[in-house]
Amino acid sequence: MPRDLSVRLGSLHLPNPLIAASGCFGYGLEYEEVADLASLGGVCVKGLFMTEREGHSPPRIVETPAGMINAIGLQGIGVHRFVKEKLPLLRERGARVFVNVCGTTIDEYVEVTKVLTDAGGVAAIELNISCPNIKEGGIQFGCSLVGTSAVVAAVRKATHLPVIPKLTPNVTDVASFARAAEDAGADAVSLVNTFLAMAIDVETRRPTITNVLGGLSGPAIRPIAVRMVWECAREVKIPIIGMGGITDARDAVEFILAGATAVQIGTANFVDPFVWTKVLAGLEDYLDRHNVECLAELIGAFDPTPPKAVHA
Amino acid sequence: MPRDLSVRLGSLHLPNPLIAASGCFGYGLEYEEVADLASLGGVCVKGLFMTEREGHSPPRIVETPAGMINAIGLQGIGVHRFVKEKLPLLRERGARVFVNVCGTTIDEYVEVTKVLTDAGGVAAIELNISCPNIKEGGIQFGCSLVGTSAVVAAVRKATHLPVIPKLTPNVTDVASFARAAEDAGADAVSLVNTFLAMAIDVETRRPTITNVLGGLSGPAIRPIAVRMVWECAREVKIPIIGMGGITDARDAVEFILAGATAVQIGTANFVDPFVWTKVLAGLEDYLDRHNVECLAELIGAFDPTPPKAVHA
Amino acid sequence: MSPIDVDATVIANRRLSRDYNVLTLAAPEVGARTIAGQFVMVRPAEMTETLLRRPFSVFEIIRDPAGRPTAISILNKRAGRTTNRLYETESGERIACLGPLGRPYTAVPGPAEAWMVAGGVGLAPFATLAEALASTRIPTTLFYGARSDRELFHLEFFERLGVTLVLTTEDGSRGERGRVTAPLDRALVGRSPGSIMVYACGPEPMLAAVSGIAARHRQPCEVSVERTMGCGLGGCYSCVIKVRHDAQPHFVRSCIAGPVFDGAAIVWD
Amino acid sequence: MSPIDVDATVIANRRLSRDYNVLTLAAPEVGARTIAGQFVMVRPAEMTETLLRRPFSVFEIIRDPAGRPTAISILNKRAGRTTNRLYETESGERIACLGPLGRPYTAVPGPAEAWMVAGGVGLAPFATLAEALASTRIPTTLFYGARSDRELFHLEFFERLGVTLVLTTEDGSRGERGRVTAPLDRALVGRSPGSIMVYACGPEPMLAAVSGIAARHRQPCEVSVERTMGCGLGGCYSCVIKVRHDAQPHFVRSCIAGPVFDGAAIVWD
Ligand SMILES: Cc1cc2nc3c(=O)[nH]c(=O)nc-3n(C[C@H](O)[C@H](O)[C@H](O)COP(=O)(O)OP(=O)(O)OC[C@H]3O[C@@H](n4cnc5c(N)ncnc54)[C@H](O)[C@@H]3O)c2cc1C
Ligand SMILES: Cc1cc2nc3c(=O)[nH]c(=O)nc-3n(C[C@H](O)[C@H](O)[C@H](O)COP(=O)(O)OP(=O)(O)OC[C@H]3O[C@@H](n4cnc5c(N)ncnc54)[C@H](O)[C@@H]3O)c2cc1C
Ligand SMILES: Cc1cc2nc3c(=O)[nH]c(=O)nc-3n(C[C@H](O)[C@H](O)[C@H](O)COP(=O)(O)O)c2cc1C
Ligand SMILES: Cc1cc2nc3c(=O)[nH]c(=O)nc-3n(C[C@H](O)[C@H](O)[C@H](O)COP(=O)(O)O)c2cc1C
Ligand code: FES
Ligand code: FES
Repeated sequence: MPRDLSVRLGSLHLPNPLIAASGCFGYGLEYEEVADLASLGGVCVKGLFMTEREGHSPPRIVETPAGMINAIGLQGIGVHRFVKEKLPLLRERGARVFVNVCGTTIDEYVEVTKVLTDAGGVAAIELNISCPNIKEGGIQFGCSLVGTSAVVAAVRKATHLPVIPKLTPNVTDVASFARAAEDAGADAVSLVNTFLAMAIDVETRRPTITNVLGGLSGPAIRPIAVRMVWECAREVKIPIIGMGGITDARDAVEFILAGATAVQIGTANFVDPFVWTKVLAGLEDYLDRHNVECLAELIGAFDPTPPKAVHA
Repeated sequence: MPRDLSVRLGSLHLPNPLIAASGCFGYGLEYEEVADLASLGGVCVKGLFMTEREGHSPPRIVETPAGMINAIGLQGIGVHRFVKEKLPLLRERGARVFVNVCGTTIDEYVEVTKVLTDAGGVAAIELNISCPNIKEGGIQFGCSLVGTSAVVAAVRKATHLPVIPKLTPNVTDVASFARAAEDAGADAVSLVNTFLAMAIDVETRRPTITNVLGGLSGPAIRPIAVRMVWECAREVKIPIIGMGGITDARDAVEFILAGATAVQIGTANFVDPFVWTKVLAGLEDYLDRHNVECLAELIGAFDPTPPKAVHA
Repeated sequence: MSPIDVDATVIANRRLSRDYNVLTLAAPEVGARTIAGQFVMVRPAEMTETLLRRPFSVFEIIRDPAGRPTAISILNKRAGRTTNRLYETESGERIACLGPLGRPYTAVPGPAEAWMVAGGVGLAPFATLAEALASTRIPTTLFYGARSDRELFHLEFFERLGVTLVLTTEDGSRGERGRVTAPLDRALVGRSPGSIMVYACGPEPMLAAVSGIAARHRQPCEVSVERTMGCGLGGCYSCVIKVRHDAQPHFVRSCIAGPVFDGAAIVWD
Repeated sequence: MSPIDVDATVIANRRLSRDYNVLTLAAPEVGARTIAGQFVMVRPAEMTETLLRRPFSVFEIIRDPAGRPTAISILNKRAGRTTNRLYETESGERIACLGPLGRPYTAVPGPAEAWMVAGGVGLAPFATLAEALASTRIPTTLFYGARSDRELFHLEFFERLGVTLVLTTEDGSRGERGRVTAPLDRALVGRSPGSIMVYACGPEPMLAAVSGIAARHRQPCEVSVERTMGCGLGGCYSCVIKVRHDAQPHFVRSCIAGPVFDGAAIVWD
């Protein structure tokens, strides 16, 4: 029996809930040869500022147990080159383009959003107010309720496109940030960005990456990310895009049951760039085994009733 | 050449920096047959309230990538039975006893501390203001600067024993809590307690553990824990007890370089109850290889100078 | 006796069915210390995806002609990551094996007979228990239920020890169709109270039923329970089960107070 | 050609020294697509402690008598977790192998000779490059430096292809004592500019030195750099290196713009 994997993110209709996570899929075109960009629910491109950025000096990543720390420093080509060089090709390929918008000031978030709105062909704006790897801007806004509201409200006024602030997990009460975003007019929220972390090379007593601090991602963080998605789902009505350590269909379903309408995959795409077709097949299989027609029925379907202590 | 592994935690002198983490070593005596309790730097026993507690219904743990989630719910025999049944035996064995003190009210923290102080033979009080698994008390205090100061100040007045509040990582700025603890008269701080997390059994759509939410521990959280220890070390002068995912000497050294004076091992003791002798041997070996006489020289010796991009 | 930890080499891996295999581990020291009903905490010695060890009853204690233990085996049933990995394990691989752990079955004085009741993989502790009982020469019966004929293992072993077998299968492919508790209940009818020691291991619903049956017939009953275990040594409090202590029911750690308990004392959920 | 991912069975593991081994992988499709200088991202297929893949140059493309690729090999040097594991790997194990990836060495028109400069494990890309060059029949030399005699590998292979060998060892146990850059520098003296294509692979300090030497002698030079890679496909921006683009130096992704670069364009740190 054919299963319906499609989901609605507010006004957006996605053929399936899988979105490539920002910073883990380049500008999408890098993956043309291994993935059919149109077959993904969406492609969220690397964070963009108004102008080009060089990012941090390497080494920029280090592997940790079931995860990795990165401090890329948002190297990027800037919104203008993106619109000129990448966006047309992404549209040709039939990709639903999510753009991860960065800024060092509220004005910059607004300006970048305007350029993308005027360019046309962008599906949604993901507001990166949660990057732990840059000095000014980003997480500065994401760690303050006032800052979050201000950025979201300003960008909201500047575009008709869906506005999706991306929340940081490095806060005491993430749900309050989801609430602030909803109140400021966000169409959805995405979470989690990476956890601020560090790893020391004990042989040299030096950092393992140049920036010293970086963001932890991968399966290691999944149990915290699932908890945060569940907390947000109980706090707000707008849809949630969940992410953090998703590697297979089971993980994707876990986030969806917790309340996510769509999910993003980042680190797992590094390990296996063919993850997309595998997870899609796994979702079909899950729906078959549980005899569920539409994946959307699973959104928030987690039942907190305690399990049995006995397994058999 | 003989190496000196001893460290000073304020007025406490420990033969080595390895302390069994609370809740991961029972009341210590359970491990008599596999570990020489006197050979550990210290033994921190399971969290204690004034009275006995049943804790949560099982299942209480679930494994996650490079970690585990637990919601034991602080089952325990209460401070009076501990003083009567366990403390004398622990002293006989030569263990340096750290007691993890819990409370649902500030008064309870104070009362439990008084009982332990009067009993004598306790090395230090670790204030558990960070347990994510109980409704009232605990993390309620640990997630508020005011609450943290209040508990620490009250207990400080009630005992001459070293007071070591244990900080939760589930906050935006952990260093500010270390600062609050120092200002309120803490002799040291220990961190991190577990990260609030959850895992869903997607086949049943139910929780994997009865309490739904639990605390994430193990290697998965180490990079975040190391970062937090480093942040606290730069904020306060009092010694820090670092923990979170330590499994071997390399990990222990990483925390010490980040600024920890001593370290606790929890989850790794479940995987290998003989971890203590192995880590001690590994520390000796590290000091030999790096020709360091006293382990104490390594405390905070992390050098943030960026590494080379090239490995070879 | 105090537990030890050995990186045991896998000597053999006999696959008994699509789900069951017997893994023989070169851990003689563990075998020498083990009493029937005790368990080991195991985990693959090399890099692995999983973190915690997993509990397994000691199945066989393999001995040389002189009777000295040369190895132990575990009866493994696929239930998830570690058990699947143990099913695939090749000879020569190394498995970290910590044990023996826990409270064994006890020989209660008095009873004229010993009846073992096994459900599925619950057979595991009874190979060593049957050997121990054989040496005492008290008449022994094994009530053994499985999903089907194909999952009734090791029968010759028990026959050789002179154990009377009562078999049941859920599909009726061998022995009586249905649950093992039915023939047990019938067989206890008319037996004088306290004359039969009942030992049970298997799914908890079965253990609850067996405890109830034994109580009704006023026979002593020891059951081995299965709770998710983090450490196996009393460190984590993850493995608790409700047991009546004087009047009050309390959560006790099944890894050190058990896994074997007086069936009558357990508060089944 | 677009990369593919195969769970390749390990056909052989030849240990060459305490640190080096050659792992032969049943990945003919990858071999068929590979051009000298390209790499693969590998990781053990079964449960493993490490998460990310690791980059390895394609060492040999093994062919049947008809010239059809039957397997590839990688030259592995122990540097940490994955490389240690690959050193221990047994035949029959499966290794996930994604490739070919990256920009290969290019045959620059003009040069009368091709000189390959390898430092240690930097030998890896030159087996396939030497084969490619042999078919073009242009005179080829391999400058090859290692720590000692015991770590100079595969020499007969290159001799069979008619490659001239210039060897150096740090301990002087074979060839000239010292760095491989010394004989290279001397040999280039008096050669007409643009007449020799220099290909280099090895530690970055060596690559920087070779690039400088080639530039001084006005010879074209391509180097293969080694940066920590997260994905190998341009997705993560972890592998960047500073390269001069028009005037401005920029960080470029060495996995897709490289690993082979014009040595003169790189800003060495
Ligand atoms: C004292 C004791 C003795 C045991 N003896 C044996 C034995 O001799 N042979 C044998 O095959 N098994 C035995 N078990 C059960 C065995 O420990 C579990 O099947 C095993 O832990 C599952 O691990 P896994 O990694 O394969 O599954 P996981 O991947 O960890 O989990 C997969 C599924 O298995 C379930 N599971 C987890 N722990 C247990 C558990 N303790 N019991 C049952 N299901 C569980 C999980 O809830 C999950 O649904 C024993 C358990 C205990 C407590
Ligand atoms: C394009 C390319 C081709 C390569 N070809 C080969 C080859 O043919 N044969 C071969 O043996 N190696 C090759 N390498 C190097 C190889 O990828 C690393 O040695 C490997 O990633 C180390 O992984 P590990 O898990 O063993 O070490 P880890 O446990 O990850 O780290 C241990 C140590 O190795 C260092 N390390 C991590 N990544 C690299 C790296 N990229 N280069 C050098 N050291 C590193 C770490 O900084 C750390 O100090 C190549 C690297 C690149 C970028
Ligand atoms: C190398 C790398 C680069 C990233 N760059 C960005 C970025 O530019 N903008 C952003 O919002 N998130 C970025 N992230 C965070 C991811 O989008 C995602 O939120 C996080 O990695 C958790 O998902 P995962 O565990 O599936 O990787 C990056 C993550 C990684 C690993
Ligand atoms: C099963 C379990 C029980 C715990 N119980 C307590 C406790 O009673 N009091 C406390 O302060 N911390 C408790 N902790 C937290 C640990 O002491 C430690 O802070 C945390 O596990 C991180 O260290 P680790 O990664 O080495 O386990 C518990 C942890 C686990 C896994
Ligand atoms: S398994 Fe840890 S206390 Fe029982
Ligand atoms: S390795 Fe990921 S971009 Fe180069």
